[in-house]
Amino acid sequence: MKFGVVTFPGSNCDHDLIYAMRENLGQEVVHLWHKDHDLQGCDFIFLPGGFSYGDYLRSGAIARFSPIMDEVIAHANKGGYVMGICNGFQMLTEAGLLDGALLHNASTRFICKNVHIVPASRSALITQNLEHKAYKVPIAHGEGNYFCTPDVLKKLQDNDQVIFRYCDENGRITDAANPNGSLDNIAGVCNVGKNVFGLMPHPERAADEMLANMDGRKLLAQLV
Amino acid sequence: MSNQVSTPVTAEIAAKLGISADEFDKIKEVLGRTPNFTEISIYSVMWSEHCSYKNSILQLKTLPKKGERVLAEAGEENAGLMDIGDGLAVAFKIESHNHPSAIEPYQGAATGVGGIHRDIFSMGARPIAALNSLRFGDLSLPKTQHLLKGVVRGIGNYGNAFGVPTVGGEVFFDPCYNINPLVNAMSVGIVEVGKTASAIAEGAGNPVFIIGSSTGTDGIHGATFASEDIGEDSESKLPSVQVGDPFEEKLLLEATLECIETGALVGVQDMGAAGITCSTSEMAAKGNAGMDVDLDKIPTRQENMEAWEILLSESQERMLFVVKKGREQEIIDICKKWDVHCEQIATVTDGGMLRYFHKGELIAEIPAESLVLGGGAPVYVREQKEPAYLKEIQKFKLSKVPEATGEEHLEVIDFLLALPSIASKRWVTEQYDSMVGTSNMSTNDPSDAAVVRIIGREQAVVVTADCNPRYVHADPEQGCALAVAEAARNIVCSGGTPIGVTNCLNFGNPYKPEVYWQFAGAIRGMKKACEKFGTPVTGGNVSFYNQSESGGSVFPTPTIGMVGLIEDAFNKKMSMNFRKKGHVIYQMGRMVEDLGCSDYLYHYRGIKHSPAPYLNLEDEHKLQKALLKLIDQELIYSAHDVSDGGAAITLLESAFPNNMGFVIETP
Amino acid sequence: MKYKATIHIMPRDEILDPQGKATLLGLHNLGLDDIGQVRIGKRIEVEVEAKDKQAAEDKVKEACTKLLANTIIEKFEFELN
Amino acid sequence: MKYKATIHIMPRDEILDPQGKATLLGLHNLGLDDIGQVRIGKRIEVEVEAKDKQAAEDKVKEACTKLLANTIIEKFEFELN
Repeated sequence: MKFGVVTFPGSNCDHDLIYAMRENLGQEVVHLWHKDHDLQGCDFIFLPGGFSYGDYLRSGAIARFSPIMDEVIAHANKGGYVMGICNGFQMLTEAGLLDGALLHNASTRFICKNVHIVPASRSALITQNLEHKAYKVPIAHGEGNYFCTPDVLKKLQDNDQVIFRYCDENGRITDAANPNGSLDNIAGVCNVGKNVFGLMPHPERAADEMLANMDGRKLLAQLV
Repeated sequence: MSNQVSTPVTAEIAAKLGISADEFDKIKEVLGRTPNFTEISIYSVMWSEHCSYKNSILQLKTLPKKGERVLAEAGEENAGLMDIGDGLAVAFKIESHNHPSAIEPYQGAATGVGGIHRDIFSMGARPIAALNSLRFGDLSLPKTQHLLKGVVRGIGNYGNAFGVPTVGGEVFFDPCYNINPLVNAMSVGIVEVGKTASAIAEGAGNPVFIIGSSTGTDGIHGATFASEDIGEDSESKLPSVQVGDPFEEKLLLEATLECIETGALVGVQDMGAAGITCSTSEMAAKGNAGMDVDLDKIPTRQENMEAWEILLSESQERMLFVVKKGREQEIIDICKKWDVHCEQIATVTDGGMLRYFHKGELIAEIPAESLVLGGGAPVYVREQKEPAYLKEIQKFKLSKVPEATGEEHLEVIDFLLALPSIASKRWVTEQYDSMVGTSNMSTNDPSDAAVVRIIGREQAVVVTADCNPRYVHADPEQGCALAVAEAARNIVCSGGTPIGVTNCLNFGNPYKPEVYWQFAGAIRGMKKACEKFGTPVTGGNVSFYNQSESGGSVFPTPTIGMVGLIEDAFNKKMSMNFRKKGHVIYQMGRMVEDLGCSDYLYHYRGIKHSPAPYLNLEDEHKLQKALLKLIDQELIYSAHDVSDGGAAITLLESAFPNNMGFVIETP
Repeated sequence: MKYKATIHIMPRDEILDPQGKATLLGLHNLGLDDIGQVRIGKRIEVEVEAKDKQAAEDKVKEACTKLLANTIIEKFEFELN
Repeated sequence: MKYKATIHIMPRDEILDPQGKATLLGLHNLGLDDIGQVRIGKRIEVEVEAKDKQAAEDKVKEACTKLLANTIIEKFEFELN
């Protein structure tokens, strides 16, 4: 699998993701530029975390119209793999590739800390072979409060499209473990075709021995 | 000279701009004529305390600045630069944004973060860590809560969007800061030796470009504003607050580093206080060159701005590049790639004369050297006088302090733990992204100082910012030495070896002899401690005129930013948390019966005056070297420095992270 | 011809408004208990170059639907003068 | 009596509006080049309980100056009906 990580103006987790996939997981990774129209033959496209366009207007709203997004959308619609992490997840909802929207955190404050998430979907590449337990993965966002209308929520649950939910360290899904007010403790979803994923927590920040937390590497390893 | 600016300037006008009668005479002597309004405005910002350091430079010069790792000594460049081996260098600096934050906390703090990062990347270094040292008044006051919320949100939103992790710092509360909070921001960056940029303009004919945001009227007289007392009327100084754009700064960072990489740049400087005036004059003076500057070429955000408004504007996210003639297009293309505005506004000339043109007219002509620190800027010696409160301190008797009875001990500990300066700062730190860059090794393994690995290397830099202002108030010399000692101790407890210091000196009005006595004393303490620990001072910032409500001044606050190094970070990093039941706890260092300036005395017993705590620099240095040996031989599991709140709080802080307990018997 | 458009964007009624809720709490903390039902949206002022009013309206509408508003969670209206 | 207030908060004219600047860049990326001078602020809708219109106005004014607007860098106006 050839991976591509897109840099938008304001992305700041692109290098972290490239490092995790290349150094920690030994994968071939290409650095893509938002102004280009060429995915350089990548099979799997990452939209990284950060503050594209300063997160102005709405997180990911402006980046969604970068030239490369036409190719990313076409790639996804052809069944190609696309994953948005944090800001990347927001872009995918703005682009309509994923359902719902990421609103301001319930506390209206930016939150950066370790949280626990538990895999849900049995049919999505990133979760289907994961052990059903709590994984400690950090979050860092101001607009991570997942929202969708009740009918869309039902569709997500019926189609096994919820990939992760916030939980406590024992894997129990509780209100206390929900850091930002997300509906149904949702931390990440995928599309109907199970080829486009969105995740608010940052697995690339928990993938290196030097940082004393490797749970994120287990998640990213599912994509290899 | 055009008529609009040639109206003669009187001593009264000069005085209103902060220029004394003697300074006005000196200007007339330098120019050989009376300056016009634009020229006096330029002198007023360049000779303000903030830019010229006129009341502090003689003291600062006594600090140790040599060292075999030092690549850029204090005052030479935008930030200090030290060699960390294998072709890499670390750039670091700390600066204050106290006065703007007192008026508009969000933007004041945000622009402080933006400014300090620009000092680092204008050296060609990529910032990898940020810290901030914050001081507020009584937390029960609504005004303090308003300032705290605004400052923390401003630092968070700017730093998080810019993409540099905020890894450490301090938050301290005392009523002396009720109307004048202190916001000190520190940045640490990495650059390959030989790939740095210098803040210099040379080579007649070389084009000079302004890069980044367009220029508006925000922040006019930001420099002189910082050289005035904050009072109730400060609110009226509205246009003096600058607004920051972290998105523009991120583009500016990438464009600047890429431009420096090409080798097509002669010099780079960021635009901080006094904007275009300061950068053009300092760069020209450093290269013994002149500059012809055309203000009409400068992109402005508002129509028909006055010449002096353009010159003094402190709009954020702007840089000045001196480009090698013929290689302009490389720079223009890189800026275009990153959607960063880039315009040629000047040309370097021989002869050291700055000439500013506006609407085709020569509106100011000033020798660059006459404006700058180390050149013609005035240098003063101020009167010193011991403050009266020292007598109160000498009256203190330890024996007169009521003994805490057995039952009272738990109550005292609960009381201390709940003090805002000691209690957990999670409410603040969780608003900062401390993990971007995947290099903060202290996230899941907490340590006294932040350990930040260098990607692709086994090394890590260890960074901290420390100062207990109560100690410095009680005894400036001892108190400042204690601040340096504590910073060094925090680094050593994390497994690092201290290598260099930057300082942010927050004091009251230098024209008050008591304040200047505090300032000179603190410098003496810093000098002897830095010499003892072998940590040269590579630069920093002085912020005077920090007032308290009563018209006095805030506690003298010389914040010490210190950088250390671990060669083998994975194996030799040390953390502060207890790990396993059964481990034995040792206390290192001599036990001295001493409650001086403790939180227990000050808050619990309400004894506001007591001597600074005990310090023997020789013992302290030996202790730190011994601790580093223990860590090197991997004989200990954790190390934590005893500071605010004493041993009881230190033990609890070590127990909390892994939900551990402890048993100790006192003699 | 240059027109000035004022665009009003509000969260759709059924949508959660965390900022509105937190601001309401803030007002009550200040003792302003007679204020309720706080909803927070955006007000955007733009200048539009167009040959006539109708063309200007179309351009503003396009800007809103494409970028300025997320029509899944927001509703918008605008005035032109 | 229950009143509905619509509050308009905009950055002061001379103050830099980074959000407006970035959004303008976004609009131009979309090819909407005839739109310029984007300024972005907040629109807040609240309900106010007060004995008469004047009392309602005073309450909204107090809410704006104390919390809703940062009067140092923002200006506000409101309508009541």
